[in-house]
Amino acid sequence: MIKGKNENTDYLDIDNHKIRDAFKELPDSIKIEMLKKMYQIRHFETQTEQFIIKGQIHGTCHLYVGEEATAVGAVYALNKDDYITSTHRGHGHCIAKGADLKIMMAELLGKATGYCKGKGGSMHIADITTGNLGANGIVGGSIDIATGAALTCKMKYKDRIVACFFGDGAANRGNFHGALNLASIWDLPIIYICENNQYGMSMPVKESFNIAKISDRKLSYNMEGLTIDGNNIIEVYNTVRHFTDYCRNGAGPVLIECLTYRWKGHSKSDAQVYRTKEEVKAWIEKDPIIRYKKALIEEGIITEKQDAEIEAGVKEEMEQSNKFAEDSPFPDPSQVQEDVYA
Amino acid sequence: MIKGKNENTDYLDIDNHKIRDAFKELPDSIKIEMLKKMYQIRHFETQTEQFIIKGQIHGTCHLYVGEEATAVGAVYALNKDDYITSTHRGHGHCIAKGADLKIMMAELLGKATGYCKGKGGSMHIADITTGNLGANGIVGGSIDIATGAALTCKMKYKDRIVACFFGDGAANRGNFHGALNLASIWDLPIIYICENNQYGMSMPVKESFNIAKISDRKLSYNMEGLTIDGNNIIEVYNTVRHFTDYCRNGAGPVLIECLTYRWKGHSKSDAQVYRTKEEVKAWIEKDPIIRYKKALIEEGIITEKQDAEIEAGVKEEMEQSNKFAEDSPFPDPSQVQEDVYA
Amino acid sequence: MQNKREITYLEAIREAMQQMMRKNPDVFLIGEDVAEYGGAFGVSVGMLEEFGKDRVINSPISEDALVGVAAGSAVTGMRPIVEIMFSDFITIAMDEIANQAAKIRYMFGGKATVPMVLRTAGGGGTGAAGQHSQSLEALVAHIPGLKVVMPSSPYDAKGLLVSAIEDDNPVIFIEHKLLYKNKKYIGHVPEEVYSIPLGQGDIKRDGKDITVVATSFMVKKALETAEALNQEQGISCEIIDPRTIRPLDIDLILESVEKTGRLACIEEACGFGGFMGEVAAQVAEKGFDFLDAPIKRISGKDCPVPYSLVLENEMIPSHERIKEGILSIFKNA
Amino acid sequence: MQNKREITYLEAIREAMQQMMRKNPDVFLIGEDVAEYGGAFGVSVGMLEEFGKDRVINSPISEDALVGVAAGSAVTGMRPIVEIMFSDFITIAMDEIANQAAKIRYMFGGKATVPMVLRTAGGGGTGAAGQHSQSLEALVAHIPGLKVVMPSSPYDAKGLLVSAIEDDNPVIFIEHKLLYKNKKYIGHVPEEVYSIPLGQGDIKRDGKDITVVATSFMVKKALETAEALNQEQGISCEIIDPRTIRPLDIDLILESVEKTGRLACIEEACGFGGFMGEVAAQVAEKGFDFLDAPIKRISGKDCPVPYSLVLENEMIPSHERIKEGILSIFKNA
Ligand SMILES: Cc1ncc(C[n+]2csc(CCOP(=O)(O)OP(=O)(O)O)c2C)c(N)n1
Ligand SMILES: Cc1ncc(C[n+]2csc(CCOP(=O)(O)OP(=O)(O)O)c2C)c(N)n1
Ligand SMILES: [Mg+2]
Ligand SMILES: [Mg+2]
Repeated sequence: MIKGKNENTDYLDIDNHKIRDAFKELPDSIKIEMLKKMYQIRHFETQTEQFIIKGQIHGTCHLYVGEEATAVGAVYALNKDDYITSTHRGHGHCIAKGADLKIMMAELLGKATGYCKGKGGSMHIADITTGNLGANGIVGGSIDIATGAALTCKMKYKDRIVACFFGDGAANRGNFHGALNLASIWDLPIIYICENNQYGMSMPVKESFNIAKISDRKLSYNMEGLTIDGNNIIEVYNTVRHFTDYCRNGAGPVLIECLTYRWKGHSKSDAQVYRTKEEVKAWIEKDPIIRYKKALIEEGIITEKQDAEIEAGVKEEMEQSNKFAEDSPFPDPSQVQEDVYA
Repeated sequence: MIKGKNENTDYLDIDNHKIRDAFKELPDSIKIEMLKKMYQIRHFETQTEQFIIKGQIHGTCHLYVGEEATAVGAVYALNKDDYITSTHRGHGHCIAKGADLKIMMAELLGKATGYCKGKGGSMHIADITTGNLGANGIVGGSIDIATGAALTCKMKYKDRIVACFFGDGAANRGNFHGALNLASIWDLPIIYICENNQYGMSMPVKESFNIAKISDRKLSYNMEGLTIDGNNIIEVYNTVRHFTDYCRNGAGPVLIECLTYRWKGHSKSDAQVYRTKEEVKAWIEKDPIIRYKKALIEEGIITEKQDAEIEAGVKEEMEQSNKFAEDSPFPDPSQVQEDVYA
Repeated sequence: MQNKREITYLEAIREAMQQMMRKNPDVFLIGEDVAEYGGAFGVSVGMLEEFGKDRVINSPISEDALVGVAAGSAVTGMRPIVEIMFSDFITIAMDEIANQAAKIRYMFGGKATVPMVLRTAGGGGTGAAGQHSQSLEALVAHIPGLKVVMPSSPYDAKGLLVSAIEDDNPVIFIEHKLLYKNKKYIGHVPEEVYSIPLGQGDIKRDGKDITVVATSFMVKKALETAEALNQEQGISCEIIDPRTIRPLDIDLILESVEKTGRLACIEEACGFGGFMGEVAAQVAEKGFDFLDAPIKRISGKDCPVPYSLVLENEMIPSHERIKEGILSIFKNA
Repeated sequence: MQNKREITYLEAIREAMQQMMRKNPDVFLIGEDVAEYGGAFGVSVGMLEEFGKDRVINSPISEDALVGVAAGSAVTGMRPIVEIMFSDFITIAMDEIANQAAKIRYMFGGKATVPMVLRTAGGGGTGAAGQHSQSLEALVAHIPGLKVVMPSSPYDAKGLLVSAIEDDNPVIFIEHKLLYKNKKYIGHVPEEVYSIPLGQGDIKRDGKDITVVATSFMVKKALETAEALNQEQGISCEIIDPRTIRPLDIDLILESVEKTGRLACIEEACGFGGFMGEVAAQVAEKGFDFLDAPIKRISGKDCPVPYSLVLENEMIPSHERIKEGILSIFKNA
């Protein structure tokens, strides 16, 4: 399951990088927690979809189903006080970084108890207390913001680093270029994590890029980088973990491309004419949760039964979150002009 | 003088590219004309500096002295009906592409007879009739415009290509990234010519980039590219000429970096604290005009005397241009709101 | 009857593009997801099939380069229609719009033309929150060299888009998301190509007591409110839709104010620094003597567009707020 | 006498930055050529020497990323001052300014602050033509979440910049190139740190016949014109400099108009959709009954800023045009 394990060494060979297998050193409790987080994301999104269908969500949502390994693997490789920035497809990052499902769901339903008091919705959930600097409705919008956070780390919080998530589509934005260049000339402690889920809305990566690996854009900035299997949480964990040390030691920024796939349509209304059912099916077979679960069972860390219990627990938690969200009040219209200025 | 001439072949080895020595096939008259263009640029700029000192130029100007080989070498490799786009440091490109010195100088003096009727000045001279789509006051501003012109070529004028000049500083702009990506996925016939004159205003290339060669940014777009001696007009000519065929055949865009140097301050007011006199001196010793002139004399194409005559002729032409510009009337204030709309 | 055909706003826009693309091979459509997907709102659905991928071109997500490319292609002889998915994203291409496309002609001394149309979807009401719901027409209306169009009906949308495509200047064409498919707002649109001059306003409702200037979706809300006001209070509103806000048909507005003596301006955008400030200011300058009462602007509240429906409804001018605003003018006088 | 020290506008700005950077290690300066070069206009000359390259940071030419980086550093606890060389280039960073920095706090439900200052040089008169001479304050003034400052004197510049740096919101601080070094416009500036509240206008000249609202360099032209008008025609102008245009001290303006009954608005920006439209509209709404004559705006002409001096002088409001504009109000009444 782990790609290219080198004989007689502690290192894995991932995309020609020597990466230490740090995952194996994790306590079982954390390994299990990571599985639970993946289930939380999966079920949060499934529930969100239900609310959309039932018309209880006013705006649109971009679901992270199928990409869970990337967010969870990467975030678990960080320290608690490290920062992340997220995207329009942000629920996964947010949950991985420790957000409260109740408060998230309340936000999606536009309630006063939500993370943004109903002002932001799906595309703007942030949780500064857990180091989540926010989703962003502008594709690539958080790339330079994350880079600024990395500048703060360099200037002020020298033990912190930043993980910046963004999509393949975002890697063509102008600010991607400007920001990666700044990070490279200033040696900022930031890990750019490009979630290549094969499409930017309807635009296939093979049409919007002329290169085989998005991570090769590291060459424009002389930074480290590689392309990994974003559906393999252990590979994601190990790779990001490897580079957290690198960044924290001041060696500068890194560009990691995680190959993954979104199972659902781009947003609320997507007829998905741009891809085939077969393609989707093939990727569903690479379900990152099932793969990870199997690995944990194989290694004897959990049993099938325990796995079922974990999932059941998450479902139960979702029930409570839904109830909290549905029972919560809407914001008072009189608050509309609050929070514009500090 | 010509780098890496391969024994037994017709090819030159420039930055590991096999480039045909097309220069040697040029008729002498063209070779001489190229020298004359370089003198025109040099003396136009020298004269412009005089007008600045005398206070006859209202705005600022960015002088091209020292970089003549790049503009002339590149433009002479194009067909007459190919397009170019230029920069804030645009006099050189403009003259190379065939602009009339009189009309240019009139523009600098803010006269009604200038290229822009006094509305644009140094940073906005364009001459659509000679295929010069214009200087641009926004650093990098013409990169995407040039790319659009290349799209027109692909759609409509299939035998034309575009040469897009810009500085090292511009290669960090976001639109550089977006435009080169577009050109690469659409295989547009465009040659991006980065004039690396070592500084963007006061910012040294070695501080604003973390890579040794700006042309390596080709790797982000899977395009061809290389770094050449921008002070060697023969190398510039051969390289650009090589890639004009490549582009015209639909093989897509190219990124060429020309190493050169600006002798003068960045603009009107520049104390040049960011560089040493020694550095400037070392580059002045690589004067592209003297190098080319010597080569022509060595090859017996001109004599010292003929060279002196050419330069004298250019000086005489400048006298006339100055006179025309100085004698020309200012625009009538009543015309200020003309030309806003077609 | 064929000439009473009624279609949606979205269909009208698509038809204008299709007909102009059939007429002129230089016209093409370019933007994110405009091909297979048919654009985020489905405006270009079917156009890929008719015109092929050389004329209906998907772009990666780089609005700045995209608009620059459109400008460059326009300067060299093409007539691009570039679609920017949400009008909020014109901020990304603002240099290309305001410093390049708008100024090229002038700076070059009149020696170039930039015949491009930038189509984009503005406005809120969709729960898309702060970065996908703005009405940013003020940002482009301020820039000389641009023309700015904001159609409120299928008929206007088609006729104005035809003019925009035929125009030799860069035109920013701002559509409204809530108008696209709403059957309530379908309208008669002739099948043949016709054009409405840019710079010509339209009286959407005759009235005598007050002039109401409104743009885009607010025209609909104003019309609906005017009916209520007429029935409930006997107040007769004259509703003017400038249709193009640059150039602005100020004469039409002034004539109306001369008749009514009162002016209300309704816009979805945040009021502060919004476009209706320009309308109000021009009337306060040129039509001051016509005015019997203070001018009243009814605008989006001064905050980003919020997500939650209850807040969004509060931020964007509602029928209620429009009604109260208009009534307040009569109370004041 | 020490407390009558007179310095230039540029020196006042530099002093505010220096003093705030000495006080608070979280404050830093970042921008193109701000280090060795001292900024394109020399505002930060000497600051690299004092604060070192970790706090006076040169940026490559990528205004979008630069402003985004500033916003990101502000959200996480720094207080960046980012210099955008010419205000024309804010268009490049418009997404970061308007969609990110301005909205982060609101969209996050009030759970973040973005204490950053974006300093930039606006205005024409330098022969730098269309892309280096604009007055684009209207673009930012329209965006809730931003504050926008346009100081016209050394005293105001220092006090307002101190406030801007202390403010927990993104502040756009627009300086004027012609004020930087002109000895004619030096003024008294206390050496100690002091602040002027954002949102407080200032009466630059008392008068009784007409209220003249002007911003930035136009305050100087208005003052000079007012002297001439007083001497030549006996007209007494009250000149109000809002100093911050968002938030706008409309009360101060209304009080003055109540007294004078007349309003002229003077701005260097293109008039159409310009900020003074907002001022005029607000007075036409809230101060209508005070007005004895139509409001008059005197603005930049509706074209890009041209290069040639003769044209540039025609485009930008001149003393002559300001005078005629003011006089026309009296003729009209
Ligand atoms: C600047 C910008 N352009 C366009 C959009 C519309 N849009 C939203 S998501 C999306 C696709 C993003 O693709 P990618 O970055 O690969 O992320 P993914 O949705 O695949 O996770 C687009 C075009 C946007 N929100 N922002
Ligand atoms: C977008 C933008 N940012 C900043 C400037 C100010 N500026 C003018 S020229 C220049 C340096 C440009 O460097 P480079 O691209 O290397 O061209 P060079 O001047 O060296 O020829 C700068 C920063 C500008 N005109 N446009
Ligand atoms: Mg994607
Ligand atoms: Mg340079």
